[in-house]
Amino acid sequence: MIEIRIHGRGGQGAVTSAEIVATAAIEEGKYAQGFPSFGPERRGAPVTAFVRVDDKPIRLREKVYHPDIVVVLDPTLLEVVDVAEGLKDNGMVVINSTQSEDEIKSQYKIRSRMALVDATKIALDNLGLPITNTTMLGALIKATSVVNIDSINRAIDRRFGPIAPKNKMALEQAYKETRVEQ
Amino acid sequence: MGVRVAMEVSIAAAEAAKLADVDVIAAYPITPQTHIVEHLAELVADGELDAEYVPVESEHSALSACIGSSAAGARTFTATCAQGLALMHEILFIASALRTPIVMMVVNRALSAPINIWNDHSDIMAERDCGWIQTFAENGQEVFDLTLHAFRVAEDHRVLLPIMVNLDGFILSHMIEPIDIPEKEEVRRYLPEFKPAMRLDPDRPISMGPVGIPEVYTEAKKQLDEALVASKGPIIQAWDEFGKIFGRHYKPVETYRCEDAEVLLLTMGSISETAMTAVDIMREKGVSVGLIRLRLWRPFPLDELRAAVKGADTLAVVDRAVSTGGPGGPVCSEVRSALFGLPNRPKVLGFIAGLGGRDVTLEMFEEMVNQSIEYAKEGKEQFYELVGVREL
Amino acid sequence: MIAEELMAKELEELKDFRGFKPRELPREELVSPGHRACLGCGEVLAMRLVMKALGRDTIVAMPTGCMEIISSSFPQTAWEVPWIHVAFENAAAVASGIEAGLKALMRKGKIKDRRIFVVAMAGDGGTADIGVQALSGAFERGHDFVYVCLDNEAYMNTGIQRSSATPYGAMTTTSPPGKRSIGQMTWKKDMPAIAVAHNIPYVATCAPSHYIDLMNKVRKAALIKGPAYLHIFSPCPTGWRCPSDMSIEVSRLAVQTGIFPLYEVVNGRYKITVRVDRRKPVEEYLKTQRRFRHLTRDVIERIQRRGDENMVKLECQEKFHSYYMNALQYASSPAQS
Amino acid sequence: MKASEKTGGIIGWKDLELGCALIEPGTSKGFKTGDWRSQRPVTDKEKCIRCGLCWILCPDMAYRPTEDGFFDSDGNYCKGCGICARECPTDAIAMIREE
Repeated sequence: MIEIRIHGRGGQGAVTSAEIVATAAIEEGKYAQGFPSFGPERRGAPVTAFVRVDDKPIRLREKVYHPDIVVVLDPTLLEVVDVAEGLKDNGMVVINSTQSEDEIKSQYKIRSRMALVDATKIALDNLGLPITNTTMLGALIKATSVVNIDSINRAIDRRFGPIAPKNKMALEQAYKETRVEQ
Repeated sequence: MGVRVAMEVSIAAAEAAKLADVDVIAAYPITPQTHIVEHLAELVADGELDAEYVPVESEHSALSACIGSSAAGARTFTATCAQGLALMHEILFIASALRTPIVMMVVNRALSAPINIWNDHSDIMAERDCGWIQTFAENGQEVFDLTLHAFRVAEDHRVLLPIMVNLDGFILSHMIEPIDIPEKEEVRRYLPEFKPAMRLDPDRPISMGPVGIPEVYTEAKKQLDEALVASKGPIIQAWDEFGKIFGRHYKPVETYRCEDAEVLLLTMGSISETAMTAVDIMREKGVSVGLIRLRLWRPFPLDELRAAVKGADTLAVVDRAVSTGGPGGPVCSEVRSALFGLPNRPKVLGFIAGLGGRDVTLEMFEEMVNQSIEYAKEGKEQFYELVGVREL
Repeated sequence: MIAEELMAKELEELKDFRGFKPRELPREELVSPGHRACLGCGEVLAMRLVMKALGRDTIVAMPTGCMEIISSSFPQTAWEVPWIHVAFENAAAVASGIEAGLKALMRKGKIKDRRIFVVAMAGDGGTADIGVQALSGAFERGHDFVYVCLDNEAYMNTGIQRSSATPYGAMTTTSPPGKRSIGQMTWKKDMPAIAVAHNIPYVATCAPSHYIDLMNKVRKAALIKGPAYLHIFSPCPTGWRCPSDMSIEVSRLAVQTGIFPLYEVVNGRYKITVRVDRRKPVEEYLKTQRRFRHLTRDVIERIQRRGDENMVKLECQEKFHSYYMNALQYASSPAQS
Repeated sequence: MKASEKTGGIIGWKDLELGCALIEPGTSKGFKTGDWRSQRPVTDKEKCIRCGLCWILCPDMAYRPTEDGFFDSDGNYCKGCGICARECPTDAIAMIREE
């Protein structure tokens, strides 16, 4: 089972990205859960969302305490949230950032492998808005093989309708530009 | 053949109501129930569901309108939770006494105060004696399935009682999961059109809800109690038939690795899934543990429960609500009284966990089981304890 | 102009209704004798007249109250039409559900498509106090139903306790006159005005003494599509402390003194339906009932003044419509736009 | 046996209709309220103009039209309130004390 935690700010679409990953996984015939950190959402406040993906039915209803993957939609969150909390030893953190791995490791408590991309710029270029959730999905699938790009794109089609193409373009650009630490 | 789709569980509940071709939905928004009725409102607005959507001004009126619509002969659906369910309290008893087969999703949430929108079972436990059939779902598929089952049972002329389908707030309601959505034709085969046994019809005028004088009130209560107890047969039958058509099987009491188990956990709702995984982990460690999941809460599955605990030494009941000032959690108290006098009954230990959104984790189940084994060794049967409460 | 559309709709809905004739009233009783109302009960008489005006194709939702208790004492019912009692505060919500249910079933072809009047009939407590929320909701949602308030001005079923419809100065068991009280200390809640504020198509006041007026209003309320509110003065000899044969006389005096004026409000347009040229002093009304026996001269004068003011207000409201229409015409004329 | 035919609501739970519904309309007619009465109305047919006001204003639905156009009060239901007598426009109705 792969467990993912997504950090964002209210309004950035963290919950939607969890939904899309879960949907894509289910589309691939896997079992998945996608869920928010429950409670009233407030625009701007730090929020988390979770995904579980497995080949067999998932019998777990607790929160995700030890993620395999963490996705950070907004670089400023690194200042306020310990995004690597509970991360598994061989875990991966996918961050929207203009910084380098070394810079991040020297500034924050992140010791695991990282994948980095300037998702804000990509989102602004493609969507005209700094909403990075779909962009960061491109980074996620570059860095991990939790779901494949086709099923993600289909899930985006279903979720976004007319604005799906733009989101898929952002995703694809992020997929290309993401630097994955080896 | 139906399709397997990723879907929020609340949407799955609404889709089930749509496939049931409900005639009237009367509901009031309350977190975390809203997604169900929002989706139904959309379906009605888009013309995908031919129903009257009555956006009432309170839950009290929601259920009152549901009684009116059901009495008029319409297939009727609503959803609520917590304070909303509490506001319906008075009307719940009337809906069952008038024998109006309403289907209601209860998206379980803690009761105030302090105000808390998160999951536990304090809302439903406060309404356990209201004369409704009450089932509990553990995952999204079950929410969908139990909703269809609810219509089938409620409208069965041998039953004619309202039903609550319970699903845990957020933990289930806001979860994206794979849901198998059957074909319309399959649903139609399982769920025939609603044929009311009586209705408000000017051509055959009846009076519903007359004054029950002391000479008749006892008999009226007896009639309702008998009806609720007797509904177990049709409930099980409807599950059996569901299994035949859709391939998913349900029982009033479901067991997991209970064979030869010395210690049994007993749970209701979505934490049962975590508990199953906890049982797997403990079994691997050599602990002789199994799990009993109550799917049917009303009518209480007395015989099934007694059969399920047979041979076990210790039974740890996990409640999701406090019976304040009482002798234990509501489920534990009922289980105890159900087993009272049973020869060689297990020792019953009460645990209360997961109040107001507090997570119930794998570790907590292990703790409860270890604690129970210890208590059993000491020969102790405590009434209850709050798992993880801070004693500072 | 929306006002014109509403008027056209009203004319269409009422085009076949000619009004009831005194000698040709429906003989059929839809509330049966054998009911347990007190002797001389003005409320059950009002209810009987309401049902006569509505006819058989009617479903009644009734909350807890005198009329519920007296008409449905197990194992007998006085009702000749389908009837349901659920609780005290929710008659309007129950009626909403019935209306929605019938609408859905008729639209889906599950029952025959025909006009069935859905009626919620409650007392003043069930309307103006505990039931006002459900009532407001049902009005706002626009259900096609008639809400009848049978106003006997207190909680009579529980033993004459004051409600918000109890008139100023009246003695009840919870508004007793004493050294520091004149009885009910507040003025009667204006429920018809509250109904009008919901912009529903029909609101009217009725009294059993003016039974043709009452029955005509009931019929109109039913024929007009959308929510309608009828506020019916319902004398209670038991609670008002008057002889049992006085119910009609008291009702008549209430109208003649201006205590309870009879009017209707169709799509916002007020019309006084029973004009009283020379109003009698309110004292003539008050002295018929022992619930007012303790009133002093100055309290009676206050009631007189308040009544006079209410009549002035009503007359102004009646005249307001033509002023309003002129203003609308003016506002929508090309010169203004 | 129908619920309404049983007296005083003495009925076993198995005989109750679903939800205690009363499926036969207008059965209160079986309950005679006439014995609440201490005085009864008597109509002087000489004075009566057959206007029917006594009938329409009776809270107990006790008046019945007769074939000759008059109105008779049914002793089974008349509670003796006296509204008919007070409201009669020709004073044709008198209330007489019950023996």
